[in-house]
Amino acid sequence: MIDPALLVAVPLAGSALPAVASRLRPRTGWPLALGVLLVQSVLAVWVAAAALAGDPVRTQVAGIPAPFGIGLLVDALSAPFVVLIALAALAVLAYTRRGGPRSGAFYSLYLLLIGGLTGVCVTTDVFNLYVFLEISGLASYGMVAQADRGAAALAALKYLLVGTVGASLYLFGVGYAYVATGTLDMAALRAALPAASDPLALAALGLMVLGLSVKVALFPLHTWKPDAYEAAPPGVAALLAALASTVAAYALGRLLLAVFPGVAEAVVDAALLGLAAASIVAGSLLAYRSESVARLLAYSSLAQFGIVVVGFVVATPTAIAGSVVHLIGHAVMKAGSFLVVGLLARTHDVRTVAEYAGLARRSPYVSAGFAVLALGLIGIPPTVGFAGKFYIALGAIEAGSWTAAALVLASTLFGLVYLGRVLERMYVGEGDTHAGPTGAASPGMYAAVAVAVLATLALGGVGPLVEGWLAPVLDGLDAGLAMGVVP
Amino acid sequence: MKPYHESPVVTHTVRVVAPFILTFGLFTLLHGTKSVGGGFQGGVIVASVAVLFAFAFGVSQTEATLPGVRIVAFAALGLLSFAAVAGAALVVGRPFLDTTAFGVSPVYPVEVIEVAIGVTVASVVTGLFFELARADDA
Amino acid sequence: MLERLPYLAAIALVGIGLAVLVDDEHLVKKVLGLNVFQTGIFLFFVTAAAREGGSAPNVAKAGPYANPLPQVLILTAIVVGVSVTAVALALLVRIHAEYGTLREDAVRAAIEEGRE
Amino acid sequence: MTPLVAALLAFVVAVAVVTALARDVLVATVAFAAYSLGLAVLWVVFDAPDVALTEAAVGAGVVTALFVAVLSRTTRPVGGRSFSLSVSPTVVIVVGALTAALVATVPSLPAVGDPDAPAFDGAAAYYLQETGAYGIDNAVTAVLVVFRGFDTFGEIAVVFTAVVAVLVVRGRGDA
Repeated sequence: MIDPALLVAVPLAGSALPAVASRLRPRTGWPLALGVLLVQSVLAVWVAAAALAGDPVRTQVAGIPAPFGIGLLVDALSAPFVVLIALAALAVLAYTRRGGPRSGAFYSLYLLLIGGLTGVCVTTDVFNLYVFLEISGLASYGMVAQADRGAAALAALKYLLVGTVGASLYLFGVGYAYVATGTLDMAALRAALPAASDPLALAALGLMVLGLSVKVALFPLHTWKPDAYEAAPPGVAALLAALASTVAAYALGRLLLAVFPGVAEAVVDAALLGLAAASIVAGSLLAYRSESVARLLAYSSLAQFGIVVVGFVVATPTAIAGSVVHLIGHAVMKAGSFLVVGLLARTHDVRTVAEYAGLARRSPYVSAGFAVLALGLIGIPPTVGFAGKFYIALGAIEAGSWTAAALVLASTLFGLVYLGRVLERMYVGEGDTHAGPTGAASPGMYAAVAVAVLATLALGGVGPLVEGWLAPVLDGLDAGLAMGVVP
Repeated sequence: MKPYHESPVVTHTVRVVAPFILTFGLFTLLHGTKSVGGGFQGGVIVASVAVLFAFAFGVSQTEATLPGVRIVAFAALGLLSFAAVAGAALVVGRPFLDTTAFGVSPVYPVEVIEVAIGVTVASVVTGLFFELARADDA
Repeated sequence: MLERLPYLAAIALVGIGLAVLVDDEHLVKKVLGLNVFQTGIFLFFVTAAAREGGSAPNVAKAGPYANPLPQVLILTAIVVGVSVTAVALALLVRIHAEYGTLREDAVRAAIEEGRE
Repeated sequence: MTPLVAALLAFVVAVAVVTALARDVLVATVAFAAYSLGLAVLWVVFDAPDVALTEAAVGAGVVTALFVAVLSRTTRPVGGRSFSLSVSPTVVIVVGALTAALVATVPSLPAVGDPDAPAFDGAAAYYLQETGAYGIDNAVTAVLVVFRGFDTFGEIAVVFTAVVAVLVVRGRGDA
């Protein structure tokens, strides 16, 4: 079997190539990044397929036994994210060939981001997770600042300051977890934490969740997000919208499910549900009040990640499957939406909700694509956006958690209002219908949007599949807890 | 920025002290398995020599002898060397980064990795300093 | 409480750093605040590694030793910290080149002015 | 708790306060350099010489040099008082709440230097026991490269990310 370390090592080592090669020969960055990402994607799909078909794929780096060494694990929970990262990276790369920045150093950052995010998904060591969180963070700060506008530098600095505080709070939590138990391995922590001193276990949980909530951008820890996504080049905004918060939310879910059950569950659940509710309400409100479509989409993420957290709090197998589906689906839909925003800014020079008026007539196909993505974000069947929310709501009802179910329903109504406002402008608004295109887009840009739209529809039926994959993993985690042993 | 004036006291001091710091840095870099030190510590100390020269002789003059292409290439070289040692274990069927995979004492691959770390750290720290200190028009 | 004084100092540094980061209008001060904030966390780890009557973890010498693991983690975190600081400073240089100031309020005002 | 440690802690916190309150950023930077040196001495006292060497070279050396390099080409604020004591009430409440919550955990932490603390079992005991088998004396190096080498590989990637990101930010991605 392939060593999962390669999924991380290939893009990280490969990142050395574009920055150097482009200095020797211009414009070699993009093809080199493509080559590295193709290799990584093949490995990712291969390992993920093996993990989903049979047993989880695991390794101990350098052969140091668990729980002393660093373990890597591709199971049904991490496999979908490993594949998502690889494929989203390829799709957005197709877009950036014409639509994005072209310097070699930029493509080095691109590969470092992908390597870092993959590392967060596969590691089972809480400190190792911090290192990869910082690689992906640092790469994203640089990529946001790539945009020419001066505001991009300030947005990137804000992203850096807030993001580093988030990562450092997480590190502080790792410190508490280590002091309380003497281990950094997730499975060993799960066995040791409930027996540890309560204040220490609670501090570890609180700080790690707080730090990751900053990275996920739950309200009121979201302030970096709208500025960064609005200021970033469109390809970068799409890539970050697809992956950055998604992977942080995966890490949050992994910790809540695989490390912290048994630590003050009632208090933690209430706090997380409150955070999720605040994100759903405030995110929707801020989205409704946004003039810029990019900001609207960024604020919409607050609400969408609030729903994902609801699923992790409910934590029945159905709800967890719903959260995973919604994370993947949201990544596809939100990335696609940002690609459309970038494409329309290029072809029609439009950026605000007002400027989108009448676009359906001027650019019918792209508008139709955006409509599908927006309906998905609202949660209309048969899109993947519906599938995720449906499973979370179903899980909430099964668990008898009516608050959680009501939150999911409310988020759909809110989405209808703030995204419906954009769609209404595009389809019935009176715009400057005579204005012709102001620029051209490349086939790669259209192709990337088309892939996102098709995936939004095609993934709509994926719910039962994911639930089936996850069942053995969740059983294994529960069995491990019941026996107090390392699964 | 004000035009830079060299001070003979400073430049002479740097000339005398630099070889010692460089030696200390390399010693620290190579001696990490036996005592305090390692790639990071040694790499930073080696880089501090370049920073010292920049403070003494001016940034642009010092940088002229250290072009940016080479700095990034050296940084990449260290990263790739580390990856090569780590990946070589896979070739002989052992886990990634297994230092016992090569039929020799693990000290040797560890030393290679330390040097790789040192090369990357020294070149990156030097590069960062010049990149931040250089005037925009350069 | 007194025998745990280093932990209290670590928490104080975290608080001081965070306050500067959030409150100070000068962007350079914000980056300095970030560094103080992070080193406070480092102090927490290194304190946890200390051992009564212990020595540096060199196994050629006699034990007992301080805990090498938190020390290694902080070695890594220091390097991560300097990397983040360098990128932050590069952003400051660009902000200054663009707006001629490093005060956050002044930069925001300049951006607003540019929009109108 | 030796008087030396207490004095060093007092020094470090005091210089951090100076860094926080100084309005002149050059003063704040110099105070920060002193702060890093104080920490480096503290690391030596806590038997962490590798961390101390890195702190002295990185914190007091490189980071200070980078700040000075940036300050030398940007402006410093002029006029007004040397120190600012005004802090917004929101910041006081938020930071105060976090700090108070953390202080509340301190009595539960193991006493400093307690050899029975959980941290001395588990991974650390394994590392100290196995280090010699790799022909390495310095356990810090063994953990860094052998036992947790994947962290270090990631760390080198972080360092490389920093230089590439700085090139991108400075608009010299191809130059």
